[in-house]
Amino acid sequence: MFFAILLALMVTMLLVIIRLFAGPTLYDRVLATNSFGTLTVLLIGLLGFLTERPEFLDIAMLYALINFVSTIAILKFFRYRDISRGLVQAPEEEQRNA
Amino acid sequence: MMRAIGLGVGLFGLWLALSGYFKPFLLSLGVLSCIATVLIAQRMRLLDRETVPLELPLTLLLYWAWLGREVMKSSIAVSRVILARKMPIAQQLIRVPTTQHTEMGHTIFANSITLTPGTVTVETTDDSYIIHALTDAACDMDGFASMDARAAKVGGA
Amino acid sequence: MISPDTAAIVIDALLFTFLVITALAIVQLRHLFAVVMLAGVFSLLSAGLFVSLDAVDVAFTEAAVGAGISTVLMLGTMALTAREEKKSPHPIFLPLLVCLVTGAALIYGTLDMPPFGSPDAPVQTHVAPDYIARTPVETGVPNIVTAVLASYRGYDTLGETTVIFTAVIAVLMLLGWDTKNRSLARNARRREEDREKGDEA
Amino acid sequence: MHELLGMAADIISIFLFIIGGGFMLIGAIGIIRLPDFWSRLHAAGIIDTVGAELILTGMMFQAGFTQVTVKLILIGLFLFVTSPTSTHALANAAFTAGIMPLGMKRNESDKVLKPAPVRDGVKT
Repeated sequence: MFFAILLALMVTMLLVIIRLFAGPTLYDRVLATNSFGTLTVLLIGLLGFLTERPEFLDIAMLYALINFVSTIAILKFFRYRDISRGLVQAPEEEQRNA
Repeated sequence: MMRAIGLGVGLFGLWLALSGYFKPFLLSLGVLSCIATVLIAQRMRLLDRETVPLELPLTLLLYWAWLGREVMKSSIAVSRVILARKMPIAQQLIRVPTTQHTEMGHTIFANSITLTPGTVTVETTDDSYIIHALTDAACDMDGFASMDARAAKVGGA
Repeated sequence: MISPDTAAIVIDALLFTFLVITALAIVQLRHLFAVVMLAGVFSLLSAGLFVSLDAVDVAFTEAAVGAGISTVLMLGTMALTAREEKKSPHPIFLPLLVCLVTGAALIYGTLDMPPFGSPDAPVQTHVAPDYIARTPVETGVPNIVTAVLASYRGYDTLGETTVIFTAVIAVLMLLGWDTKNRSLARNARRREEDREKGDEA
Repeated sequence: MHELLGMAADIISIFLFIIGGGFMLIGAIGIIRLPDFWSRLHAAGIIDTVGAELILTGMMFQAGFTQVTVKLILIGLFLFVTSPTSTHALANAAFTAGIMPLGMKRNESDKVLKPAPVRDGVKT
């Protein structure tokens, strides 16, 4: 049962990697990476069940957290061209960027 | 103060649920780390309504159950579109009015729209959202209005 | 019904195939942003492999470093440089040869190693059983890796952390701690003002 | 009695796995098949919400009333909250960069229609 669903997961992962490779726009790639992160969370969980040691879910949880943070970091970077800046911009900065 | 205690209790509950340790030595380490986290949060002035939402009503769970059903319905619709031989998509950016007053209400409504496949919130203003819809069937204005009303009930109008 | 062991082997083989595909794609692409994204995927896949090899602590580190920090660092670097990789003017034969020879040597080296998971391997017979037996009694820490790092060789870890901390401080001072500090202070002030506004409303 | 419960849990989780895996595959097919970024956003939404949540629920039925279920619930809750947030961030960033849907039928935003850019879409 776990094997079958893992195989389905693998096919999904392959298709997502193809989209990541093909692009064409940057946002397609971010989208594919984000989906791939979700799939990895499921993969780690299911691997734990397959090997009958489901205690490893902590890593799946960590991945769910890190995936979100890195997606937001990437998007923030491409929106503001800078990672260290605060999300709320001062009015003068906004004007300068416009 | 209420919020500090609330955050501490919540964190310790999370610690217990994730670790499952009940030895006194480890428990005391857990308590210490929770207290340290609360103190740091206090110093960063993070203890406000947004980060420690103690007022979150229980109706949120009912709302999620309703939302789950909506998500299922619309994902079946989107799956049909994907699997059709000639994909009948009609992409559009539409403006959907909102009656939310609180930030929580805005968050719940806008995220609910994004969560249902077929519609994605693109931009938000105080009184309306710009939404990208995949098909004509996804721009169901009555559906948006009823979701708005439900979200307002949960988020506090 | 397929036995769990066979299933695990099939899954491992598939993961390795994906890893190779991703690596080839990284080599192939000139578009650096896509390379960063694919490197993130590479790290996710290797974490899956680590989990299936029971190396949970390594998978944890891979998650934090490979998928989290290094993506952000590589993006930060890309902000300072170009987006496209230049075509190298050199022919590829020499590097290819070096890679192949090194790879062959490494594979030749693994032939002498004990088989994977063998109970007779030196790792399993030397000090490891001793630590496994003594850790729960002596330290009371459930995770043996943590016990070794923070208790048995605690001074060593403290020294390492000090070195890294000093290095970070030095780099921050070299790269303009001052401007960063000021912008942090400005953000904090802005947050404060927003809060006061919010309180009045 | 106990065995019967176990069998019921198995059947429920197989059912959930089949539906969740099906949605996941459909989403992946959509990610490959759909014509542009904006439409692929919805296909990825199917993977992230329905597919992932159903499979997580299926795993919960396998784990029973243990600590594992608590962790699974936390993962599910976290995905439920973050996936729309990152989808919105993505859509918003693309919208700000000026990427417009292909063959748009109706546009009620203030932006003027522009042809979708060929590469990257980021104005450098």
